[in-house]
Amino acid sequence: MSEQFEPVIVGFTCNWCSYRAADTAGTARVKYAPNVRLIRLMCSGRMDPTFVMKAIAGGADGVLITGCHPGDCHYIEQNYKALRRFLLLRRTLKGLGVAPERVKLVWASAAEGMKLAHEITQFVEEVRALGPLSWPKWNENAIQSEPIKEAA
Amino acid sequence: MAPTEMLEQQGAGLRKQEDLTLLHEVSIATAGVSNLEMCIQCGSCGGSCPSAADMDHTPRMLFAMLRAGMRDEVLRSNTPWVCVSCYHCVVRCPQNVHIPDVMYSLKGMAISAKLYKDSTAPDFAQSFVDFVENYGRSFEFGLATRHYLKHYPLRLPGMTTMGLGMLTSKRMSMTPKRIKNMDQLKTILDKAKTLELTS
Amino acid sequence: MSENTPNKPKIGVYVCHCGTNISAMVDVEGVRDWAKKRLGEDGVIVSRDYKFMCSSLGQELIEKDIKELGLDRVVVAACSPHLHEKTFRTASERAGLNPYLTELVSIREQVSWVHTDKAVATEKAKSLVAGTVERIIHNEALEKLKVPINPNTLVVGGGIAGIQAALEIANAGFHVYLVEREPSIGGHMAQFDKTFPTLDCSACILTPRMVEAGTNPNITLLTWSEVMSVSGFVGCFNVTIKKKARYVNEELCTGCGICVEKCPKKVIDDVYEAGIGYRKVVYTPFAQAVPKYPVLDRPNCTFFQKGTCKACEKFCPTNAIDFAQQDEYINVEVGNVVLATGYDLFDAGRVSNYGYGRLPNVFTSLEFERMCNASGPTAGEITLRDGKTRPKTVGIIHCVGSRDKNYNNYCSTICCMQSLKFAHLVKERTGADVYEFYIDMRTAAKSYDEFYQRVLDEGTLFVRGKVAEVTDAARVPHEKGKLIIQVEDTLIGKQRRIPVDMVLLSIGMEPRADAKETGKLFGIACSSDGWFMERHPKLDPISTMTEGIYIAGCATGPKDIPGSVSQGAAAAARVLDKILQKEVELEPIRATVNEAKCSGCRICNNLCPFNAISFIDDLAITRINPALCQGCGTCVAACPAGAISGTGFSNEQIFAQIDGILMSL
Amino acid sequence: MNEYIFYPGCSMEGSAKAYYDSLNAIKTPLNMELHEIEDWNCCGATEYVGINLIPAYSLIARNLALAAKQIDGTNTVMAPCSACYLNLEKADYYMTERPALGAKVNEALGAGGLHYDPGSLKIRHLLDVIINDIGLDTVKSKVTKPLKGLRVAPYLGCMVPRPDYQRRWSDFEHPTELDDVLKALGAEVVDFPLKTNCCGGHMTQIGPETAYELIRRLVSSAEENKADIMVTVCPMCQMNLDAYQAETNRYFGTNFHMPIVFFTQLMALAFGKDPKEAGFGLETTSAKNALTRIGLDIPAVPAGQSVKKPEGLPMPLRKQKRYADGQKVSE
Repeated sequence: MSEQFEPVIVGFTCNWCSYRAADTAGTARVKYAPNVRLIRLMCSGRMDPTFVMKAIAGGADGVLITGCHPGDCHYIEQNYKALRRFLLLRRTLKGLGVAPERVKLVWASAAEGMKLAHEITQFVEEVRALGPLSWPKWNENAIQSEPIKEAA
Repeated sequence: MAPTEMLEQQGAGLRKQEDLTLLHEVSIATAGVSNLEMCIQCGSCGGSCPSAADMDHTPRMLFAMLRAGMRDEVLRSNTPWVCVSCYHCVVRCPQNVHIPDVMYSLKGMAISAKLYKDSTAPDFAQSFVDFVENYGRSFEFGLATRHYLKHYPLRLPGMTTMGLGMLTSKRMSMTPKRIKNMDQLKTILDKAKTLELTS
Repeated sequence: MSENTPNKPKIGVYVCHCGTNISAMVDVEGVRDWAKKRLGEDGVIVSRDYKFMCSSLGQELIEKDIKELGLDRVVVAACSPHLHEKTFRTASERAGLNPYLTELVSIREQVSWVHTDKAVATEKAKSLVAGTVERIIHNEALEKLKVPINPNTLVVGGGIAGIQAALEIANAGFHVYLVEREPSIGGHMAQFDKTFPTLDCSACILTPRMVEAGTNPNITLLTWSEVMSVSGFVGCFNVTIKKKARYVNEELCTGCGICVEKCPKKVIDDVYEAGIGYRKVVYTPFAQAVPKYPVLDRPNCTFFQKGTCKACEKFCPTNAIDFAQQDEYINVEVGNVVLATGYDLFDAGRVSNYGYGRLPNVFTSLEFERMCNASGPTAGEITLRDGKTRPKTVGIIHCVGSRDKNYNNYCSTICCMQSLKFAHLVKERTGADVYEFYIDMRTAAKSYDEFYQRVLDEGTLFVRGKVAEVTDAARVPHEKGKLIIQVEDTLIGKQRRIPVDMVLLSIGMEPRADAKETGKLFGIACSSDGWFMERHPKLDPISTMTEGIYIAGCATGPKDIPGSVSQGAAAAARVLDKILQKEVELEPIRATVNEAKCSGCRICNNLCPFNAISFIDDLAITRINPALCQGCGTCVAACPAGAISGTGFSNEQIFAQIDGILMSL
Repeated sequence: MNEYIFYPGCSMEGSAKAYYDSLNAIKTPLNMELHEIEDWNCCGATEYVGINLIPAYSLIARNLALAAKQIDGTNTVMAPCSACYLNLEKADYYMTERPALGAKVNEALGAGGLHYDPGSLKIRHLLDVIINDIGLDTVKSKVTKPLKGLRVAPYLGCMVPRPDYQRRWSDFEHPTELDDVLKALGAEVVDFPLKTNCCGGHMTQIGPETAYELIRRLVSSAEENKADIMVTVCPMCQMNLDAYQAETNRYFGTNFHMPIVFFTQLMALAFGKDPKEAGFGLETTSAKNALTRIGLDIPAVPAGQSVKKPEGLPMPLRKQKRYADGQKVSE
């Protein structure tokens, strides 16, 4: 196919750092890839792995999880819990035959609009390189059902 | 003098756009992560340097000149050659700039651009390298004599006492040692010479 | 999705042009029509666009629809919720709709301002709208939580910031518990001699405030005390304070000072005298100490070591010495807390090339403050370490431990002015030649630069360059017996070696060694540098992420005295505002446990940094205290039984939003 | 038994013969076993890097690659020469810090059928292993002839304590490790302010005047501190201070006679080895006078500072915290 593949990516932000980083990027008119749609949570600690499964099963090619820098969490230390879950999640995905690189964790402070924009664009390229992820549409036993194995 | 020429004289990278990339160029050519871009011109390097007195520019000034893209002036400077690699500047630099490694890069650039003032240092380095590339080991006696003959012939008499002492006390051997697998080392170095840091 | 909800919702979608800010990159009309058409079956009964939704006319548009079309959900596609969420929620409220049934979609910051292809941008705008529409179907009407406020306040730290906060609150007629770790309030300011740039005597301006704090009936002064535990939440904190044994009975003690006088043992005072002076084992740190009662330093006391001496007891006219005294634990109930725990000083010994600790005549700024102070170990005489010789040349080094990746990255902000002050004092009192070694001169505050001018005028010799080393190794005869400051004078590009008699290190400020623990204790965070973190660095520098906990002074970052005082006052104002409201409204974004579903697995129990989660043993279930919960949602995500739900961010809401975002347009 | 992969370096067989001999003399008492790197090559000193970067690092890395082949029990490479130690250490560190460099170097090594994974070896200096592996107690226990009354100036030079990317030393500027070893030998260690200053490095070859001044600073400071002898851990330092001392005297019209020997030589003496075995007699500036002190039971020369209580203001407690996290605090 001639035209390049445009991945669909669902992003999660915390209310305090990374969502504000997106605001900062906007105010500064920093341009980045339009493939990511952000969902605001209060904290990256709210990040429930099933959100990711749901997004992937719902047709997303990648998921971006963002939060405050370690030590800067507005709920003191909940982003560490996000980190733990993220690592666990990547293993689970591997087990399901999904390239763990399809899920990325990015720390961005409210001031780091530039950084967030850069990370988003970069992640889009990474996922573009991985190609489309076509999973059976979401149903109760989607997890059990044999997933499409990916090359590499 | 035409204003443009005056501008030329004053230099400061106003001439060529490309010169404004000089700092980055040097940073990339340096072994580790140089942090050269981070210099805040505090002078802790120039203050620490044991041989600063003999430098035509302090390291700090050199970095400012790199920023200004003054390529020729920087590569002509004797500063990198006078650096004694004492690493005082590195550990005192508030921005962790890898100063001696930057100096090494500048030497390399100066040699390939043939822009050094005095050939003593480059020659010494070159003869050292020659021995290493032919024997795999450095050869103090050969090095010293060869170097002194070329650059300080008048000093040799004074030196001989010491030199002889060294020889009689077996602290210097007349003949160089050669490593066994010289061919391997040669191939490695030949390959290495075709490579350079680009990112 | 719609079948999930009993009666189909009536949703209004409003798309804002924001002048041309949005419409230039997003086909606003297109989004409007699409929303009605594509999302109609999900309940979108009306969708409109308007030039400026946030204008009063725009708001009235929404209010009108709510009243006339009976909308029960409102989605506004405009700018970031952090800007106008409140605006539109209040508008809905005016029209009788619960504010939490109105949501904002950011199609400006996240779409029009950051993308360059109108078609793509419009598509993204649509899916964001879709996501929020699907989400809002599951939104519930929420009520703000109301908590009564206990009018008492806890102020931690008796430095100038804490004193200021305590006085403002007390003078307004409310009670304050002022807790100080040291035997006396006063903090660092009590150690200084003069204050820049006015050069008025530090003690002269501070002690009246200390006395006020000590005598104000609304202030309970708890010195030689530390906060041990904090429970509860805004409006009703329960705090346990440890009152360390003074071994002096405060009822009986008159502060006559005979015990101090008679105590036979002297030890180095490395707190108040910064290690260059001595104090007795029974002591009041300084003459104007508040309170006046002395403290007995148990580890150094001969009686506690050998069981003999008791000189203090023998001579005390009122039998106030009490060797049997025990630590005392006090419980207090307060509604708000002000943390003004101050700062520590950088350990100059870490910069070994400056020789502090090895070269006798290298001093730290605090040592010098004490030396200058008339009540200090040299009675205000500026001398070398021998305590006699006057220096003829003095070098002052800026940025020691600051602006340096090897130590602290940040600028300590006060060191430039402090160094200039030192230069002036040295000149004034010894006539010595003074060198200032600086990287950048930072005198950016009212009448600070004027002071710099004055010091220039006094003939201080300025050298721009970060000092490389201070050494006693002479190279030439005239360096013998001197300290040599080796530096590149960056303004002439040459290395200089400047022999001096005395070196002053202007050491930077550091967060308290125990700042992190203190933060944990009160449920607030520290920045990566270790300073207490503000709710918002610019717009809310006084409050923290924990309701009812305020921060002031150097605990939030390096500051000068005016800065600390203003913050103390500001914190007090915030507290009074809370107190006068009598009750506080909290965002209703909270986690709640569905006790029927809770399996009592306790997985969530230790996830909460705000201690909002507690396990009810006899019911074998977990409960969450809504007033303590800050709504981060970590426990919600963790609950394997799905028993915990987070209002405002429930699984249903997020799932729906994901579906919406991924739906085919 | 403390085993090490051993990188001697060129000068050990030449100008630093005394270092080699004395090391051999003490390794048995200290229970050290050294496995020399098979067919090792020169580390390039400070010269090669200035000519051509990638070849320079490939030259060093060849040694690392060869050493890695010899990993068996220990993965610690021990180098007695400061410059060698630093070059090996830096190559290993930079190949990690700058993956681009690592890749190029391995590309070159590949041509010779070699490969090195940065980080797979620990590169340490002789003094480091003596202090931290063997330990001062062992050293003390082997002393049969304490160096009583010998005033020694401990001179480390530059390349051991700096840049010290792996944070192995107590301080960049005034590390105490060498002092501790010498004290363990019973010597009287002078507080030598220039203990980590520069000996002139290659300037003796390319700019002697610069070097002579640096040598003068060191020797005169040692003399002012009433040292009988200077002790070093680096062949280059020893060479410059010893062999060029006469030149320096001639240049400044001074009359220094400051013997400079390797710390291992004094260790060997203290362990009861005879001076020849300890590599004495090879130095250009004779250590004869200094040696006469050893063994003679004369009372220690009173040190510069008196012991009686200091009057005036107390000195600050000397903390030697060097790292932000405050770990590794030496008394």
